[in-house]
Amino acid sequence: MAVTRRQFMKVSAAGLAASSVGALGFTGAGDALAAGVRPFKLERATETRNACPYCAVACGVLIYSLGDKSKNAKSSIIHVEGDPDHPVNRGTLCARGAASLGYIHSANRLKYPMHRKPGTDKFERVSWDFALDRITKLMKEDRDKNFIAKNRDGVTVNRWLSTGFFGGSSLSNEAGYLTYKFVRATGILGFEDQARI
Amino acid sequence: MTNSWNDIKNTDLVLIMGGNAAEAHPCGFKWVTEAKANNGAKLIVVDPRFTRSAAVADVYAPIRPGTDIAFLSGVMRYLLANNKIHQEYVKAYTNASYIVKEGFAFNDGLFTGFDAGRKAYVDRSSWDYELDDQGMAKVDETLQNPRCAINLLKAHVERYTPEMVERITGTPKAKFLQICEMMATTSVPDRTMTSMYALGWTQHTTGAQNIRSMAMIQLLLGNMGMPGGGVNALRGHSNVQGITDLALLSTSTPGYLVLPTDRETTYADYMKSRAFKPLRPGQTSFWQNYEKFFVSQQKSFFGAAATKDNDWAYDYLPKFDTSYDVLKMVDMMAAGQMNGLFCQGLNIMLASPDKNKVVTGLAKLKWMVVIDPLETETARFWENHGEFNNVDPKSIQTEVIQLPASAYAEEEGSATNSSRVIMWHWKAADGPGESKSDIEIVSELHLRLRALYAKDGGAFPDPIAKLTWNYTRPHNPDPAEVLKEMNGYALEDLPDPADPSKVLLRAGQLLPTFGLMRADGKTAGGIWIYTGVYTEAGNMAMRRDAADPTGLGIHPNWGFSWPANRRVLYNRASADPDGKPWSERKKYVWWNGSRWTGGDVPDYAPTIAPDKAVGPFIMNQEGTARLFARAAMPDGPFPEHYEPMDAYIANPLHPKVSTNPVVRVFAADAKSFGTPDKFPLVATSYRLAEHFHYWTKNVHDNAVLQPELFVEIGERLAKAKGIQNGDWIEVSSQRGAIKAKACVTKRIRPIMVDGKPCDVVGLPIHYGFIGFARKAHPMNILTPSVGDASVNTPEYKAFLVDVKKTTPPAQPAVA
Amino acid sequence: MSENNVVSRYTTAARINHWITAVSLILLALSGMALFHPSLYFLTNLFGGGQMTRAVHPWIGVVLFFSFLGLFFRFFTLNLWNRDDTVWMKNLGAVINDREEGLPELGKYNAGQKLVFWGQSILILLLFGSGLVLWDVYFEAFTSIDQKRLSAVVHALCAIGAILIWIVHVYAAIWVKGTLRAMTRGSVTRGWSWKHHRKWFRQEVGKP
Amino acid sequence: MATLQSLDIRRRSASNEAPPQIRQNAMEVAKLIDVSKCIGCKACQAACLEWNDLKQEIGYTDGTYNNPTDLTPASWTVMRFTEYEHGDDLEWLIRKDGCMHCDDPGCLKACPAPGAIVQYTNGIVDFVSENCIGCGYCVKGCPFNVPRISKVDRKAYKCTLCSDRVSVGQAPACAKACPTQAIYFGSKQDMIVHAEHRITDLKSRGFKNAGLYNPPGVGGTHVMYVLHHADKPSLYAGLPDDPKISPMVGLWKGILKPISLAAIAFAGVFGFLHYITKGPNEVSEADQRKGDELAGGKHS
Repeated sequence: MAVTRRQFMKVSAAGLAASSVGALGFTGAGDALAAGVRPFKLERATETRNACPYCAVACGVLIYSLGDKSKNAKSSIIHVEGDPDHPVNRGTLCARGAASLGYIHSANRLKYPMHRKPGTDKFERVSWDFALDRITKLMKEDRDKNFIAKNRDGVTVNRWLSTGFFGGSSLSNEAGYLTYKFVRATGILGFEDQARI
Repeated sequence: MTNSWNDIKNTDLVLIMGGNAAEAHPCGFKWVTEAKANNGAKLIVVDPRFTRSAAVADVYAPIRPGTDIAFLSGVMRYLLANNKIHQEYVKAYTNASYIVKEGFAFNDGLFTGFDAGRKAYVDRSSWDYELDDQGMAKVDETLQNPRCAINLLKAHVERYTPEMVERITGTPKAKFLQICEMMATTSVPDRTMTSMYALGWTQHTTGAQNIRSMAMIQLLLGNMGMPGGGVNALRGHSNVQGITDLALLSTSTPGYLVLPTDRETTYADYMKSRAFKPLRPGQTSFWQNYEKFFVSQQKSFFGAAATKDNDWAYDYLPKFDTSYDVLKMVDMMAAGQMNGLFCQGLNIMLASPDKNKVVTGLAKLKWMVVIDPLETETARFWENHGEFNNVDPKSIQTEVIQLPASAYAEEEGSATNSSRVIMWHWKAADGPGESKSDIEIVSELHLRLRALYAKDGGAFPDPIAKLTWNYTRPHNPDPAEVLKEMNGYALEDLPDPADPSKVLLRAGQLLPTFGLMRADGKTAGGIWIYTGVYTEAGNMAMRRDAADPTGLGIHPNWGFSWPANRRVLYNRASADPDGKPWSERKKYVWWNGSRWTGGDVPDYAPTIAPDKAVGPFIMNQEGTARLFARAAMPDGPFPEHYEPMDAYIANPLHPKVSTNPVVRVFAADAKSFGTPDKFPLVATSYRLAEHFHYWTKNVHDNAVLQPELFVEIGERLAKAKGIQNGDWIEVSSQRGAIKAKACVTKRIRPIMVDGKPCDVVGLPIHYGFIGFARKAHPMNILTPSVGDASVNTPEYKAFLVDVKKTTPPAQPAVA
Repeated sequence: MSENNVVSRYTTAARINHWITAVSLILLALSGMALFHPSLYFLTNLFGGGQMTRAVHPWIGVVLFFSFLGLFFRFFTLNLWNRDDTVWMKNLGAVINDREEGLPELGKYNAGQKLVFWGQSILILLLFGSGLVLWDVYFEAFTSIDQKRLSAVVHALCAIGAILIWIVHVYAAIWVKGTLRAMTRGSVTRGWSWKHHRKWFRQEVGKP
Repeated sequence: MATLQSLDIRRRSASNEAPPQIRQNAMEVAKLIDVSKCIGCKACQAACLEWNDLKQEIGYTDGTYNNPTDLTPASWTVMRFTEYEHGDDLEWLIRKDGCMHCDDPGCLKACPAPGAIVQYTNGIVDFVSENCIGCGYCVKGCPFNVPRISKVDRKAYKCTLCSDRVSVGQAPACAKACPTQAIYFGSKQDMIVHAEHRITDLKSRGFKNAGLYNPPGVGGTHVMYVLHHADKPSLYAGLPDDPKISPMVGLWKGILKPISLAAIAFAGVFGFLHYITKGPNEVSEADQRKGDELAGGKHS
């Protein structure tokens, strides 16, 4: 085309002006130039510094939650994004970290202690007290029965082999340390985490 | 990681081999792209598949899974043959010049001392140096003695010619040599290479030796302790480093101390084998301090109950006869030798190899406790999910208790990343429903168990009854209080040894450094390497000063990097023996005439002058790094290529000893290995950028980004089998079979191995029958239950399979 | 045939059919123009806003298409071209100036009406076809974006054509007095018939 | 950064109203997508879904890494993976697809609903859902095949360049998340300068045709690519080599509009003039008589 875009627009504009006589007065100048940008949703959300739960880059994350932690506002997490101050990730996140809000609010999060009786095909909700008492009872039964104080050579070994403990690798150090103390004190040797696998 | 994520930006060459950083650690991989963009660095990727790391690499080379040692030994041969090593560094900082005992030899795939009956190197006495009458290792500074470690190494790797490398690994010779040349460019003092690896190296029967091979290359090139250098393990879980440090491992205690074995019948025996004396004059041999760390730890655990008289409660610790690692426990479960099991955030049903064996084992348990923030396959192993988990709940008598744990966002505490940096995180909201933090759950279990023993007595209750749990809120201790205990504190006033009239630390004060730990019971500290994280100055893990004064990515006031806030390990080696930086460009830590200085905390006693000739590798008895590993590895002082247990070919180097001779194979698994006549394809498992292990199939958006299990196969294989993109195919191994959709790709090309084309099959691990992603057969149905000879990490990365076209799986009636 | 002084021209069914078509066409023109030119966007208010206008326009189009199809089959034989039409067309100037005396006697439709008929037939067919291509709610998947772009141009051009023809059609009905009642009451006067469609009138008279 | 926050309107779909022309110096922003640094990790996709509260349906794999397989009303950006084999070499070209924020946006040109598409002075082209009528004309106007119409609410959706974030001085969610700085965000000028550095680096690594994709056919874009093969954009999953607003759309949304209205007006005016000059065409007495005669001599 010989006409440039600009010229073309001028021509169009002229034609338009000429042809829109009948429409004058109807073009709603009132709503004309307002355009709604979606409001920035974090404006006054509470920001909490945390670390991504997935890989061992352990990127810094900012967790935004509803409410200002005042007495009558229940915090609920609405957004997660990278912590720009964190020297390693510098605000970036990968596909897992960037979607971790979906982990926090996953419909598959566990909410209540559940109990599956032998031979049944379902979990039933139980109280924490029931669950914890039941577990410690089962532990004690097995430990008292199968604890090995001395090996065949008469050496004190104080070990318990018939119960094992697979620990998480996404626990905090403090949770890990307490787990270590709790488990080792019982004499369990079958004690592992994700590090080896 | 010996170095840090940020330090990668200082490098000139990145080798990603045995890992796939771009997909598994995208935000850490950022520092590779930074090095490329701002430092002119080149990126080499060696991988069986053309991965997303390879997509941005300067050079990509394919390799047959499980042959990394052949490749790396070939590199060592190239470097030594072409004299592309950092001579002065190798001579001063490694055991290159140490003279190895006459008895040591390597013949037909076996080192000396092999006991064929026990399948172990029972007698490793020859794997050591000639010692002089002082008990010091003999050396030949001229390197002329043929028994010098470096000369033995030369002889050992001589067999790994480029032709042999190509024959074993399938890497085309030209590509291999190109990579050798690129790596060789970093043997000069002002250039470094970094190695980034992950499970691609560890998950082999030769896993530890894979990494050792790389460490040796880095030593030959003079890249250890250097900015932009090192051997960097890119670890998997957010706090797997911390949990490893804390020894949630069968035979360890926190801080890389070791539990006693039942051969160490007394505390004295135990200590005797820990106190590593220097093997060269004047060396630090830092493990000489072992007892200080051990006693402080016992004081932390058992408080007043650990006394000198009861050998610091030595008998409160269980003694091990063998490693009760994951594979061993699964084997015991399957053999009906276990009654109870806890799974705290570990989905063992998918995470352990040979899923069918795992399920058999779980079904034989009397009870299982699952503590997790999410639904897992493990918690529901008894539930029928059609062909994805075809079990009969009625026949499974395992009692299961599932406890809801809160997640990271819902609790505060510290975690240690792959760079060993301990960082604090804060709580943003409560967890859902009645979920509780792991701290609270574990505390409740301990206190209730303790109460039961207090009430009823029972088997050896002492360690439970005496365990320190004197927290302000015992049922839900404050993490800060726990971190203080881990850091350690003085139990009594500590006098200054230089001036007894002065007190270094008052009773109750937090230890600023593990240097103050004592073996006399006057200090407590749960994990010595963390000492300094919480001092009288406050919680160092909370520090958030992102400043980087040197511009080298050290960030010294961000969190706390163990040990002693050191960011690059062995950094004394960044300076020459005279204490001057090897080059201005790679200046990191140096001697300023009176002390060691630089941007980082020196990995060295700060005031020992260079002329004292104390080696930089202070944790070793020699003060130098080991090209020859002595008896530290169960499968040899030098790495050697052995075929994976599912062996694709007979080992061309020594067909009679084709696979690693000292691998532990359980009797139950003896017949579980595949052979190439039935399973002619080499498979490897891997992770995808879109998913994290087995968690994110429970996250909607991640399920959107990779919704369904697929299997990657090359075009040649697809054509031969009549498979189109998106077809359902069956992948089978000696252990079982799965169905998955075919992803036919140009990114896997057949490679020539031992004269014939070898097709590789890629299997992502992330899918199961729980979650929002499409239900799938757990991929670990296929993997062999056998582990690395050193640490028993399962061989997920190299096994044999076959593929064929099939029909879609039947979807279970109930979703 | 006729009773009293008028001549029956359209049956009730034909008239209903016509008016459905007419109303549809007007609504289509209004809604179409509303979406065609920003100055006329205010017309969307007649249909309950932009979304509604966009939604109902194609449905009205469907009504129009089938309604017009009825008209087409009803009248297409009467609109076949003949020699007289050619003569009439050659004297269009005389027609416009209301000097039809010298022209041949006409059947039910003059050449102008026939052109309106065939013009609208072709344009409505094209509008319907291109409209389907643009009707993304149901037919998005069947055509490429380039085909949709072409259809948009065709649709717009045809619509303008159809509107212009419609203007001629309506103006003719207004200008030629006595025409309108053919479509309102179904009959025309004898004088009108004599003047405008004498041949048809003769046929009507000749019917038993 | 104040100018980045200015979201004054430069253009508005289907509007005769001229936007304010006084503020001319607003900083134009741009997102630079460096394909040579992209690892296809889909962090941008995840960040986009999360930030914009989009709930994309979970699909199936089609045997590629493309998931979702195409842009949808709830997936405003997707990675497109292309295995490009040449000789013995293989490249895995990974392109983040999504709205290019054209300087001369075809969608805006095609849109019939006033204010449903706006272009801010900073260059962002944004869909204003409340004004959208779901006609799909934007789809036809777009040279990059980007907008998608929701089956739920029949409104058009695409990348907003996170106009909500940019309006408060933040980078778009995808750019912030991108682990490797393959997505970079800033002023368009800065992005062009940065691209030049990247191109120099790529050329030093043997990509002699490396270049910037900022196609002039649409007046340049506010989402630009650094390509290793800028001579062949179509290698990257069909990125148009020389995108332009289709001439069809130009015709339809350009000259046709005034001409059509003029033609209609002309027809109306002509009829009116004809009527007032010629008067109505009426049946004369004589005609009436002759008609009656023909009908049988009856009188009215």
